Amino acid sequence: MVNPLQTAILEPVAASGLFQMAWLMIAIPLVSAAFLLLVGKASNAWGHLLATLAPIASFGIGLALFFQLLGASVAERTVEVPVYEWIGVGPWDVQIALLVDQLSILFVLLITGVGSLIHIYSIGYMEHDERRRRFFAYLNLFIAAMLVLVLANSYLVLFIGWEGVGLASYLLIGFWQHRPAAAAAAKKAFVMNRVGDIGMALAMITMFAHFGSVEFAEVGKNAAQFSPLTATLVGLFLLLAACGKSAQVPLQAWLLDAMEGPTPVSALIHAATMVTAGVYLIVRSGPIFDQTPVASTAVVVVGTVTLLVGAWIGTSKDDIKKVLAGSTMSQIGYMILAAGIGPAGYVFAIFHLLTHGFFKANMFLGAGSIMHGMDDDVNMRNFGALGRAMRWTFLTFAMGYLAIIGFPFFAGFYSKDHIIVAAFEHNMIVGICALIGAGITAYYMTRLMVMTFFGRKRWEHGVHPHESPGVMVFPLVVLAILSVVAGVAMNSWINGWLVPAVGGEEHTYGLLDGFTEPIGWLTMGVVAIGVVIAVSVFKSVPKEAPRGNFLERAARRDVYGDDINNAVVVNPLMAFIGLLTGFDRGKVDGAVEGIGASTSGLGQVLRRLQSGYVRSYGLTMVAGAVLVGAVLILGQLA
Amino acid sequence: MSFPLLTLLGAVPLVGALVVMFTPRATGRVTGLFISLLTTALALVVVGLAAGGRDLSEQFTWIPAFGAHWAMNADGISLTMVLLTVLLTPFVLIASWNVGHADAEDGWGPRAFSALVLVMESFALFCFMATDVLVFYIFFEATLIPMYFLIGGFGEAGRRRAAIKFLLFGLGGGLILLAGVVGVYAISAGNGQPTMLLADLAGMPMGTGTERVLFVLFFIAFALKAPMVPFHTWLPDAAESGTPGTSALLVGVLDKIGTFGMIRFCLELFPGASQWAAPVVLILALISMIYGALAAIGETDILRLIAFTSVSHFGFIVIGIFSFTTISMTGATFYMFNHAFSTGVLFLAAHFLIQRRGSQKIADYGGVQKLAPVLAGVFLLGGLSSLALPGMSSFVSEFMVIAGSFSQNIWIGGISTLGMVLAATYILLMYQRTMTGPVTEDVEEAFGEERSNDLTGRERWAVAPLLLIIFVFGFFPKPMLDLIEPAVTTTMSQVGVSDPSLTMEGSN
Amino acid sequence: MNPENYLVLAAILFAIGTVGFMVRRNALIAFMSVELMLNATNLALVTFSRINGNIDGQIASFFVMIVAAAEIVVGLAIIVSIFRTRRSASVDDANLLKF
Amino acid sequence: MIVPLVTGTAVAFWLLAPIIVLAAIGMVMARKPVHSALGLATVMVGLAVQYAAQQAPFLFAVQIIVYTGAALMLFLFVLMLVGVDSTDSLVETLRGQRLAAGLAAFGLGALLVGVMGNAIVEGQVVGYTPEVEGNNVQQIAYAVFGRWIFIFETTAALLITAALAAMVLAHRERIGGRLTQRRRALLRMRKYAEDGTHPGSGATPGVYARHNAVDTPALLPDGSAAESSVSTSLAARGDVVDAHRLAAATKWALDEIDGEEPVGDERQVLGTGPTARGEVDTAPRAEVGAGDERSEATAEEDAK
Repeated sequence: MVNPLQTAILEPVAASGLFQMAWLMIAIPLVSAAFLLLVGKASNAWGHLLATLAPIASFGIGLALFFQLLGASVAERTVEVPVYEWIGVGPWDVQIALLVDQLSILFVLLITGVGSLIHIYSIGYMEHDERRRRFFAYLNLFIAAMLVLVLANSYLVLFIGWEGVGLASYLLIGFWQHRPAAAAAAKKAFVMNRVGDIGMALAMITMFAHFGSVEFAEVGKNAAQFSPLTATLVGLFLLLAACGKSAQVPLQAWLLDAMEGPTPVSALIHAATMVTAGVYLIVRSGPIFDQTPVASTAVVVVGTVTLLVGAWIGTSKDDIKKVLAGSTMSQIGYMILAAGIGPAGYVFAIFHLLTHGFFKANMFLGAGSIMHGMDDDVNMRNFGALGRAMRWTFLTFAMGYLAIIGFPFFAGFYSKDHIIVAAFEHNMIVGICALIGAGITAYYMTRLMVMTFFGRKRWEHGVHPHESPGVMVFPLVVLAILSVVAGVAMNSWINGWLVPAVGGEEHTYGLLDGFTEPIGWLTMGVVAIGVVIAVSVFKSVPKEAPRGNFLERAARRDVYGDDINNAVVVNPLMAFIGLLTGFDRGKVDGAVEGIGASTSGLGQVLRRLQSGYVRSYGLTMVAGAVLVGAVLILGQLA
Repeated sequence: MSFPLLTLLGAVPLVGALVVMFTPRATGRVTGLFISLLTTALALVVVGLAAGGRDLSEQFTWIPAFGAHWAMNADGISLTMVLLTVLLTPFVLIASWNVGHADAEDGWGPRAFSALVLVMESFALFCFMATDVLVFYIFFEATLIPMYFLIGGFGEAGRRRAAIKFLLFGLGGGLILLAGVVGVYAISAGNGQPTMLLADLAGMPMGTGTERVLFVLFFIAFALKAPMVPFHTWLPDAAESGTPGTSALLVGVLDKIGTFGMIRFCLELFPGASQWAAPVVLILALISMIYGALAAIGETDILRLIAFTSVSHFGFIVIGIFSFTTISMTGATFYMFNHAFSTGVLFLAAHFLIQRRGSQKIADYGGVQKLAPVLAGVFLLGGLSSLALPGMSSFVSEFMVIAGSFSQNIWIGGISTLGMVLAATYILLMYQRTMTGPVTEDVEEAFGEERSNDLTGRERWAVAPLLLIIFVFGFFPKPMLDLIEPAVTTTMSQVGVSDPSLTMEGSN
Repeated sequence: MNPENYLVLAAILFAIGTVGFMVRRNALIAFMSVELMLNATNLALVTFSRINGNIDGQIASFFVMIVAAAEIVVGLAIIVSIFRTRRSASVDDANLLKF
Repeated sequence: MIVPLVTGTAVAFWLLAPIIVLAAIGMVMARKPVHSALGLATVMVGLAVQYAAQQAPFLFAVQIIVYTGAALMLFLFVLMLVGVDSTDSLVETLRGQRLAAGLAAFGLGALLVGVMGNAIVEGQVVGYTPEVEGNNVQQIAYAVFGRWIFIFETTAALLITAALAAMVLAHRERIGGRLTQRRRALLRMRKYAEDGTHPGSGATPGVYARHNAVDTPALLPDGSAAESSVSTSLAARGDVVDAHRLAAATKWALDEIDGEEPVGDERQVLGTGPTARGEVDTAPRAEVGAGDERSEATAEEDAK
């Protein structure tokens, strides 16, 4: 069912004025990261302050660019900023250039905005960590890489940011490297991202083979010339890349392990920005996905499955960060689902992405401040009644909670609602799954709230939670406000803003749409049911996790994601490698050594000819003479 | 044919080696380093001139009977090789400052090490610049001698055996190459005046049968030198028991003669046969790439692991060469250039690591990152450049090789992307096992607080420039690519292949 | 009288000489067998000289005799000196120069 | 009836060829080296005759005089030195040597016959074209001192070196000084002083014995035979008379004197019983002390 809505392709406008300085946004955090890493110990005292200034500066430039774009007419809103020529070999002419348009500027604001808040938060959170400078350097490196990713004008430059972000997440997940679990999680994250990157590489080289260029503009223009098979292949490759980076079903195992990293990292990378890169990629490759209904349905399927798996995991995890990670996976499932629907869904995907960035970052930082107060304990079974102990954290966390379950007028309500509506229009089953997902989300989020903030005190002895310092609470408050206001602010405006860039048809959405459509009521009903069930079930929370039914046990094992990966890929590969090393040492080397050994063996045998007896030498001589004579004669006769 | 600048460039390290041998023991290393830096400077001048369009080719008749000339020329590809040799050697010398027993009476001290390295550098330079088959062959064999002594003279227990194994493999290759050279002479003699000059031989008409046989001979000799899978077992052994500095040079410079030979001799002398053999070679290279990577993952010895990564990288290079597209061949040449530095950094970092702890086994390490963060950082950067992280030079070349080979043959290009994941696995697995995790007690006393021996100034100066080169050419590969591309296009035209037309003419 | 007979005789004598050298362990007998071989060659030389009507064959045979004489002198001297040191003239006893 | 034209050479050849071959085989197969030497001599003489038959009289002479006469005699000299009596056992020690040697020799012979066979086409004989008038010797002289003078001179040098070599090889440095008569006496007395060996010369054969033939050992005062009195080669050959019989009489008398019961019956002791060599002494019984019985026994025994 090819979507009638046509993806708009705008001719990029040459950069002028402030836009020419757009690359500064990337340069500032990159230079500050390099500076902090190279300068070393000298900058320990003030290093983190410099590091916090970098994203704020980029945020300022981003804001300025945003306002300029707001002022510009629709036609001039896609601005290309050439930087320098990267690879000019043969048919290729790959330029390092930035593309600032409606979509990328929103991302820039999200990244730098939430990034700055998290930097401020980290000042407090990483107070007593002796390698704080290195942490902030890695955060800046991440911001720079993410900006390269969203501001790239071609897939190759996007790929630089793509892998840069992977590297930054590897460094940050494995920040506390002395903990083997963290190191293993970091390696797992990087390798699984790399598996996704194969998809990216394959997509790019196909484009190079077909168009000789990978710029979004070029690919968008010539996407129609793809044969259906190639288009589907490229679509699937891009989906694989998105799954790798956004932790969707086939490659989702790394996200839950990534919680080993410090909480600000989880907030920034594994909630707000990096994991949404997959959605950005699919939205950016709109023209390609238009050509291939097969790939689009694949995206929808992946989105829906992840949506349910994430929610399922969230229901019975006791570690607060793991619950939030599960919920992130589920929310991104929603975005991928929306992106898969086609041009109609792109806007809602981005809208949900932005609101999710705010309230998920808010909740992760909240979790961080709870851990801060509870001596880094993440097990919700040891929380309870924290509402009173940590007033501010509780309030901001509640805002996030209300936003994510889709409480009316909160951010989540608007963005998720549209997605569910679009899902129903796209396909009934998908719609129902989205609905069930919303219900389960409400269930596990309420479970989290109840276990953490309400009920009896189940604190370990000697733990007395206290409110986090101001530098940590301030970002929480800002994010809380955003998760409330963002929905209302962007609901009507975002469609008009994004459609020229990503396609879909103009449509103005009222603030009260949720109440006018039947699906809106349906969603609110399902959410209410979820909340009621959660509140009733978790009135009293036992200290030890009960054995639970089959579903809970599966959820605790991450829906056996790791076990499947190990069984299907990791173990057979390691066994084969063991075999191969044995083969290499034994056979190949054996063959070489064998030649050596056999020559010396031959030498041993021939040695015996020197028997010492004159008579045997005489015999050999005569025999030799006879042979030579015979050969000569035969030679003559032949 | 003005002043023989190229011969001078090759001769300087050779004469330098003699000078080093006669300087007093203490200052031997310093003079050695000075001479290598002098060569670097001279090489940069040569590159500047050649880039500026000056014709530096030289030709003096040497043995009229064979038609052998002492012919040197520096086109894009050979200049890249010259650059990589002269840039890598000084830093390997700095890194292996105290290799060999300092007060050794039997001459295996650091002075002998520097002299041998300079001799090896000189032979390699001659090899890269020779445009005469016989001269190339002579130096192809000559490089074995200093490398044999370098592996055999310095290093761990099994070095004698490894040196002999290396020598036998080298000589085996040399023998096969000699058969090829004789074949070439026979053909050129058949076609009138016998000549060994590459220029004359290039267009030489020869029966497809003979051309194929000669191609196979040349290819096997070069496949032995740049280890491809069936013939690779000498490299891990040599790397395991030779000093890491030697292995860096062995893999960085010497093995490049193999792949360089493929471009310069296999392709240019036998164009028909190269195209005929291309599919088989590509499959062999693919197997070599994946085999090397898998073997690296399964390896327990650091140096052997790095050696196997090079086997995998050589697989990539050969895929690039035999995909016959401008992008893949330029990518392959640039790959040879970057591989020297990325594996060089890895080997030198491993050298510093092993020098402190004393053991080469991965299992003997753990948590080094906590006690020697700079060493761990350098090791990580070396590893990342080896797994071709974008922003580093090896990504540009690896991506060009994959894209180039994909446009020629979808399956080869497709499967070679697997290399990216395998590379990530073996590098990060090694890094995780050695650097991260809790600090084991014997790592504690090797890198302990009281001795706090993170990288010393000298060691940082040995590695920093290499990393700088990796990053600079990662972000600005243009100068190198412009140097390589014209030479590649001439080679392509000689081989008579052209880029596959884009299925859809996208205007870019 | 067909000269070929002489050649056949020479060949037979030569063959017997080689057998003698290879089979007998006594140095003197072996030495005598060598002499026998030389005589066989002399016979062949003379026969060929007569066939080709050229005197050189006989001269060659003459020179062979001279050389044989010199050889016998030296050979016997060696055998005597070996006998004196080892008390045995067997060829097989002197077998130290081996693998 | 046509009498086949039988020339002298044919007769010489067909008569001597088998003898030569048999002699050669005899030389190889003989157990005693002397017999081989004789075999070789026969072969050489036979060949000399063939040379004569082939119009090479000079070579005939040289072969007989120089080669057989001198060179072969050298062999006999060395044989004598090396031990003429040593018989070699023909048992083959090297495994498979005999068979292989036979095969190789047969192959060689066949090869030579085959090669020489097609070297000569139907054996036509070309007469000599003498460069200078005169018989065979003049021509050889002309050639040797004409064309081949250089080689002739080199052989001269060769022969001198060979002679020199033989001397050098066989020469033995004299270690101690020349043994003068005075020193020999002094040494004899010293030996007697040290280990009591008898300074005087040992008894010569037949001393105090009943017979003075070379093969009769001397009798020592206590009646036992002195081994050293008979030549070792005779002893090696086993031709030594048994001293026991000779000493029986003395022993019988001594027992008589000592009053002991003499051993053996009177008849045997006095030489009328069976001789020591086990055959009945048929000689008529004679009075004790008749020397002629003794001589009969020995003559008898010598004949054997």
